[in-house]
Amino acid sequence: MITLSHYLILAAILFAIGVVGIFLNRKNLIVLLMAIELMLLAVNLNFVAFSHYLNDLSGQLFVFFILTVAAAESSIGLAILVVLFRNLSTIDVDDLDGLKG
Amino acid sequence: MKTLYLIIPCAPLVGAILAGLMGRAIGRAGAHWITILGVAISFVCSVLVMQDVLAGNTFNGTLYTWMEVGGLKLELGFLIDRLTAVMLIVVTFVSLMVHIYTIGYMAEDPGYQRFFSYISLFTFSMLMLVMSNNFLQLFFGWEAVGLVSYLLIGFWYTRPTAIYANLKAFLVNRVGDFGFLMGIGLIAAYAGSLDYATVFAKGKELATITEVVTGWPLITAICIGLFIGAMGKSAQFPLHVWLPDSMEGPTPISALIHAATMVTAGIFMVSRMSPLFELSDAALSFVIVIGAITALFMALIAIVQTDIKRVVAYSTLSQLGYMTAALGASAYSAAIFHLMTHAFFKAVLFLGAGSVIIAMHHEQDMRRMGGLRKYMPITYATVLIGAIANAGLPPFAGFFSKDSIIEAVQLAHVPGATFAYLALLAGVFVGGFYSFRLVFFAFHGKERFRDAKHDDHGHDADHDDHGHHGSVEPHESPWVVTLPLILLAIPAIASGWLIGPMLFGDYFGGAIVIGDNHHAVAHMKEHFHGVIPMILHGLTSVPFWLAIAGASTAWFLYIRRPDLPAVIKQRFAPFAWALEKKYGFDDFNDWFFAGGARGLGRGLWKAGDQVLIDGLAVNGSASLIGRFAGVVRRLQTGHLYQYAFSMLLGVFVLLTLWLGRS
Amino acid sequence: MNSYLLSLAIWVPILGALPILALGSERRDAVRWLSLAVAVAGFLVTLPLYTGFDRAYVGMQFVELAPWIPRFNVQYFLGVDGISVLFILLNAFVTVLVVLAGWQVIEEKIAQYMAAFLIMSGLMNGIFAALDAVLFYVFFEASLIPMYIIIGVWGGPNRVYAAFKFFLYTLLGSLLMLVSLLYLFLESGGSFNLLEWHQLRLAMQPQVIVFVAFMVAFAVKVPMWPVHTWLPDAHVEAPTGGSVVLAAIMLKLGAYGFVRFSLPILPDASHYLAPMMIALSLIAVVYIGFVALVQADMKKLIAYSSISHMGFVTLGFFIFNQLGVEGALVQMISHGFVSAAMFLCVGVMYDRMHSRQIADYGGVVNRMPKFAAFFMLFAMANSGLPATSGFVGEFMVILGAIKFNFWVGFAAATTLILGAAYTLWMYKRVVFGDVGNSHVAELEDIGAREFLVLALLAAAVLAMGIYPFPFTDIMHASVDNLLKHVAVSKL
Amino acid sequence: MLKNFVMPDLYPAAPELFLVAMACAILLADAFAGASRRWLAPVLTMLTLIGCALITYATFDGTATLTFANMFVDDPLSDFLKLLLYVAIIVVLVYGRDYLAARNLDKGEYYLLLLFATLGMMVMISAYNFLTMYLGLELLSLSLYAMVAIDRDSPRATEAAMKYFVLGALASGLLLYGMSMIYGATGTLELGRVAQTIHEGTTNRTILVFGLVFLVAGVAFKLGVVPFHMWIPDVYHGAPTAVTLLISSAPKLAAFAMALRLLVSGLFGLAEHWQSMLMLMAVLSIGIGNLAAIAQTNIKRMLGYSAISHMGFMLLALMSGVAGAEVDPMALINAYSSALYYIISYVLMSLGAFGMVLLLSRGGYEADNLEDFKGLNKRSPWFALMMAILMFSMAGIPFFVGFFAKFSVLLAAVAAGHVAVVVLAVIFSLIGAYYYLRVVKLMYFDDPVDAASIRAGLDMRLLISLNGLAVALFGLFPDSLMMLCTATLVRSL
Amino acid sequence: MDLKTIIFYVFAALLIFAALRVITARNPVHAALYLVLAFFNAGGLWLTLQAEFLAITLVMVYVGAVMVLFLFVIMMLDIDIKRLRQGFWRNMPLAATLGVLMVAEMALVLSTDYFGPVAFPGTKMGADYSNTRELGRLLFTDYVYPFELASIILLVAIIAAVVLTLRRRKDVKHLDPVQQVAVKHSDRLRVLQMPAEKEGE
Repeated sequence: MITLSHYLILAAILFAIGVVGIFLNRKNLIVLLMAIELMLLAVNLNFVAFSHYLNDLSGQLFVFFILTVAAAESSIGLAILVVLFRNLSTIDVDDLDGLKG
Repeated sequence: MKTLYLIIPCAPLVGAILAGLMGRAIGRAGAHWITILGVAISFVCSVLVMQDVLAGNTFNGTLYTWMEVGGLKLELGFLIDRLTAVMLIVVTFVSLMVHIYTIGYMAEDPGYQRFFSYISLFTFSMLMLVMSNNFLQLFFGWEAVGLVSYLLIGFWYTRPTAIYANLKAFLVNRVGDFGFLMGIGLIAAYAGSLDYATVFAKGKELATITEVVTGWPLITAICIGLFIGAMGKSAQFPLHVWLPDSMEGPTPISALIHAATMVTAGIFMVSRMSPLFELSDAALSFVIVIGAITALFMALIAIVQTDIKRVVAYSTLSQLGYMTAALGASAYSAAIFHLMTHAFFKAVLFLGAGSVIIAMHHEQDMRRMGGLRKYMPITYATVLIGAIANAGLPPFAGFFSKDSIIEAVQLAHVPGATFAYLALLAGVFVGGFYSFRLVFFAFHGKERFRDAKHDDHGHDADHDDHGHHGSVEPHESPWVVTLPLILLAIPAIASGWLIGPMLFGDYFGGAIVIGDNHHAVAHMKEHFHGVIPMILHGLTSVPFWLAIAGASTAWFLYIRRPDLPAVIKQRFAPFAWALEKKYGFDDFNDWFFAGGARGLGRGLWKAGDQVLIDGLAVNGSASLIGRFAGVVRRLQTGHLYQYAFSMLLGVFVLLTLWLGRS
Repeated sequence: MNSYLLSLAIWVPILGALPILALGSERRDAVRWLSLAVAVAGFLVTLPLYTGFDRAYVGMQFVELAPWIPRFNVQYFLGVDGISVLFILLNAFVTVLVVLAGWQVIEEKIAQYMAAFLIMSGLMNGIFAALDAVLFYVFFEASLIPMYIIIGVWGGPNRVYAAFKFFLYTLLGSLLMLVSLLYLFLESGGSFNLLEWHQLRLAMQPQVIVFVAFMVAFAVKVPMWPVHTWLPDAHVEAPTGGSVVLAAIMLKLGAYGFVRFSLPILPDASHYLAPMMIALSLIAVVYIGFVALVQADMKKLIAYSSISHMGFVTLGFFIFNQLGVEGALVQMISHGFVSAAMFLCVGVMYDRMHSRQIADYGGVVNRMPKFAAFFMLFAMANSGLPATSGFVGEFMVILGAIKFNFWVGFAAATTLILGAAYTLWMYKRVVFGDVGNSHVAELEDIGAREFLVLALLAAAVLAMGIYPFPFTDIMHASVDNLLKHVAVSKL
Repeated sequence: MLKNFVMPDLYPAAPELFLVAMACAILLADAFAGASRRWLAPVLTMLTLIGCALITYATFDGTATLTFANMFVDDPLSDFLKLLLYVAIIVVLVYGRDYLAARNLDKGEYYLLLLFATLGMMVMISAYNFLTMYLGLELLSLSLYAMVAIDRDSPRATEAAMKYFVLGALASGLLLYGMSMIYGATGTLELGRVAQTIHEGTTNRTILVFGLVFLVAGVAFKLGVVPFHMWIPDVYHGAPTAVTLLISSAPKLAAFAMALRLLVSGLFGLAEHWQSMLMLMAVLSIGIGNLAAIAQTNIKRMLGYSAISHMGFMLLALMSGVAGAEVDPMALINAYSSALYYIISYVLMSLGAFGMVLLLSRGGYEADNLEDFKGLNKRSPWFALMMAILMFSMAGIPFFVGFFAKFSVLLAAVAAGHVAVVVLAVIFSLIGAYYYLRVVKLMYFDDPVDAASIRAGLDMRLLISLNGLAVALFGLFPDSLMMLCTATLVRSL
Repeated sequence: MDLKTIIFYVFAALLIFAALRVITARNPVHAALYLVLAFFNAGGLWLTLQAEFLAITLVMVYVGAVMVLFLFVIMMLDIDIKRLRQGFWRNMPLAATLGVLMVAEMALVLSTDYFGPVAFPGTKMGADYSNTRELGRLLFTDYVYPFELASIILLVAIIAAVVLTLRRRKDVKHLDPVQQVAVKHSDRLRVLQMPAEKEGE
């Protein structure tokens, strides 16, 4: 039988994959943005599962807004990425070390 | 009467201030007139006070309250009794003579006004010291005379030796003061007062107390502390080292400060404290031994000295040793008596030596003198008087006082008295020897100044240039120099005749207290029948013959066989070497105390302050923090994944910690 | 009861500094005269504190009380007793001297220079007058700022290091003190009133902890061994005026803190830790005395001598008798005069030769006799000669120490020898002797302004040495009260 | 269909509505105004902010009002913070103008983004629901990401924007995860009801704490405390200084509101947990922030690290709310008002400090190296004095506002019994004093390398002087502001 | 094991696989496509949770718009794939360890009694219940405030994207009539003062 925990653990795994993706990846900024999408997906899954479990729609509405924001966020992220690429001619995460110390 | 007392110290003070601060305005003559006037007023007042005291009046009163703290009332005030009166006379008289003498001696010195200011200031300080009725003021005067002595030894401040000597004098005196202050501190702590009368009244009580922390008998500790002060000021072994060097100062102050007055402050002080010293045999024993050592061993050094002033200086040390020994024998009156006679005859000797020095264009080495007798008859005569008195031959002043001391020491029973007696006896022989050695060496014999080269005068006489460079012929000094010599020579002969009233006539009355078990003076009194019998008796006593022997030896070696001293010196080379090295005290002090202190200071500074505290603790922690900062800074690698990792690690740690808790 | 004298003493110099800053450094003469006017005004307003002081009254006088930060019950609470009143006068007096001393010497940014000193003077008056812990602390720390600037801007070649060392060293101590103040605030049920704190009952352990925290703060400021090493550096690098204020007033803040805070609030801890304090004080006296002996830099030597003299102050406080405590207070005042004078003397020479090395001098007396005379007086005062102010405090503390414990007094009295040794040895090498070199040969004796400054100090030094009664009389009641208070356990 | 629908009360949200309306107007105006009317956008922005301030002030009634289905709260705290926010933004506008103009960055979009960021902060300040909090946060963050990158030809700025963006997104992911957990555990998104549910004790605390950890991480990121601080130095350093000025000031107010709303209004039942988390982060922040700042050569970066340590200090107060088991309301208020006071004074100082950097920079020349401050006293004694005041204040030296901020925070922490932590904090702030002093050292002790005179508009000169003097005056008379903070919190909590 | 369970596990397995591939794929295009797959699976899972509208939105909006945007950007940028491969796995051990640990911890919490064996309450909705309609109703009543905020966020995104990426190409020589008209004579002619050359000596 599938319980809430199943969903939550699935979401947790997904979340962890997203998070790990961010610092695993040393090369490709776009994949970083995708990892963020994965994280948000995990959160959404949580909310939907809870919403269903609690029989309360506010969770689903939250997801609705998260989706909206995530879209806006990725558009800005990609815009910054484009600008960055124009400046540095690379999207290698390793090359992003002009600021440090 | 109180006004009179006030005038005594203040007159010289006013003179000193005027001469010092307005020296340029009042000019050279103005400076000496003002100061001489001041001292003369003091002298006259002192005579008046003496009369008053002889009439049986004493005074003990407060001038003003210096401070009052914690039940301890510190005041400035005067105690005028017979002891004070004697000191007043001696100090003001010698000072007056020296003031006059200085006119001649310092005639061409650019620091003329300054010099007068100093000696007047000294007179003031010394008077405050002797008139004090409490330990605080005593200490004031004590240090003030030290200060002036410091200033005067270094009067010719461009001479390296002079400024070395004055620093040495001050520091050695400070060592003595250290002990002195300990004594005063113990008195303040246990007697709760610094007033003489109060403290003396509590004397018996103090004698029963044991110092809490150290476990010492209190009274002994106090007395030894005070006596250490006296050792510094009165140049007792081993704190004597400063006095010979103090001869770097101009001769008048050698006479005034380093012979007649300041150095006797210690003798005066111990006499003043007789009510306390009498309560401690241990302290008296200490005093007598120190005195005896000084008397003999300093006299020995005098026989190898060639500098005329240094001979006199070592002789002073030796005489001070006699006085100290007398103190140890409870013969305070004898000590004061000797102090007085010594002040006169030693002043004569110093001033006479000064007169010679003027005549020799500031040449002090006796090996370049000789045969001065016919050129400087007055000086010769007075110096001879001084020398005889110094050797202790009757009927000159020195005989009476010195003989009394020797007898008193013989009669004393404190531990060490026997040693002291023998040492003093030996000292008499040596005293006779060096006194006449001086006379013969300088005034008789070959006129060695004629072969002496005067080439080193150019730089030696920067400040006391007499303008007689061409002339080699010595000549008698001007009247301002000879007059004081003559005036001082009179008491150098005659003051001894006062022995009757002063020593045995109960002159000091209550000013000096002698314990019941110390009978020396009382014994002597029984045998005393007047001055003439004493002289006659003296002719048969051991000291007299020893002195004669000493004088004859001097005659033999320096007049009869002038070649012998060199031979003897060669024969007893180690002994002579030790004497010439002054037993090595100076070298030891320079090496151990001066060098040791600097070494210790450098070590503490470098190792403690610079390496340990600053290097390790302060800069060390600073650089440690800097290094940490570098490490922390490197954590910020600039890589996104590392930043994300840090956040994640944060979440992970928080999760782990707090899930474990809930 | 309400008087504005203390407020005036604090704010006249501080507010007076603002127009000086506004004038700017271009108009030098205007700046100088205005600064002098402000400093003199600041001194004049403190005089009624002395004349109007009621010697018989043990409590605080000239009290001013107004809410300042009601949120934390912090009050603008000023007042002086016999212990603190003299320091305000001393501070105002020294400020006048400093303004005079910087008259011509300071050429760069003179407005800022003068303003910094005036502001500092006001702040330090605040420290001595504050009866509210926060007010005290605020003044205590704020006074670091002008001194930091003074050392750093007008200082010597190594000024940056010295300024930082000075600031951070002292800040370290005061921050720990701040924590203790907060603790006491809570313990006292929400009050920063010092007088209420004096009545506060505390157990032994907190007392000891708070004592140690206070001690770090005050010991740094005093400075006590081993947290003294900032002082020689600060002194050497600071301009003359800075050294003067530092030695004359700033060092007193720490010692004052001990009497105002540690002793009355924490009597049991004070007694318990007294052996340690005494030991540290004696180390300061002896150890530092030896260290001073080998200094080649005059200012450093005097700085070390200051540490040594301040050792007497802390020693006096922790032997708990009237002689000791009053002696320490007198020593503080006297040291204010003497060290100020010593640093001014070095300053006089430095202005002419631009060297502080003893070896660069020699035979100064030949060219500067008047100066040499003053210098001699101050050197003697520094080595504690009777009839100078330097003697009074030392004498009292030594007597008190002997009363307390013979060996303590014995160790303390070594300063008689050491103090004379390092001071006079320096004097000998600098002033006496033949003209040392061509630079010395070109020296000119002190001018009228320098003469005035030194003469004022000389008068103070002598007056205090010859007749200290007025100085001690004013503090009796308060010290007596303090000692009675300290004798009662709060456990 | 829409039965039971009641029109929400728009009155409490009047400033927000006004701002949105004006933003749209500016958007249109800017689009059609053309290049010659560049002044239009900044002036309108300024007017908007002033209008917001007036509205906020006018609608202030001292009580808490909920609206928009309890998603929006209007209480004294929100009004107070908003007013401060407007002031901060106005200052940002004035300080940044010359700088942006010199770099051709003063496009209309900049002002729009600034306004939307302001709106985001206002939303956060007034949020009473996880959802609105999140939306406000995103509105702020997205605007800031864009503003950091607005100098799009600068590699440093875009790098900073990218880092900010990725880490910010990661942080909001964490925050959201935490929110989802709390939502799952309590069944509601509304803060008041969350608090109530927790208080009733029917929920599983493990899950709550689990969610709390993520939530705290999200808040900590926004405040910039260790170990969620890594973005701060890089973003402060890389962003155009005018934007750094913004990031370092106003958002701290919003972040404080966020922390207060989420942790105190919502999750007070978990105080024992989040307080100790905050303590850990506070100590780390104070330590690492101060240590790393020592080693900096760039003043923006240095101030970034200093911001980390300051936020650590603020957390010290925030974590000191409860003394022991029994809750003393006055101790709570003390602690939170200290935190609020600290934030306000920090914002004031930070505005001034970055304002000085802006003041010194010219076209084509960023005065962001510490060396650029050399000899400022010779170039301009007045501004050197202002900067010195700011630096001493940041170091926590009296008589400046920074001291009293530290004072009240330490007092709160000691009152809560965290003496050891306080001692640690104090020692690190000693280390911190070093680098502030170094700035003063450069200004006063060193000779200038750059003799150019300081050129800036009169408004900027006046405002920056006012800023410095405010730091001094609030130090001399700290009570009014403290009382205001306390009174605000008393009426809002 | 009923159908729902099987569906869950299938979707879950695919979701995790896709997610892993997103972060491990070396080619960003592949990663993007795997992300699409992940979103599809998530949408499927949401359907099982009776969130039809969200599931549809996810697929349509997200996959349809956002992922296309991603792909568009990837294609637009001239990325050197070879370089991207270097040192790719360096963080792997640490990442894997931490990731596994985190998952373990989270799973430990999330599988406690509270959420664990208890089945879904299994809400039974009426036949006329529409998830979409309910959401819509709430969105425009209770959630009108967030809704407006969301719109502003989108506006910000537009402005940001424009301000960051819109460029007037500089290599195109085009004339701006406004500038031409506004020109002043001082812009056209600049008089230079030249120092007179010295005569040869």
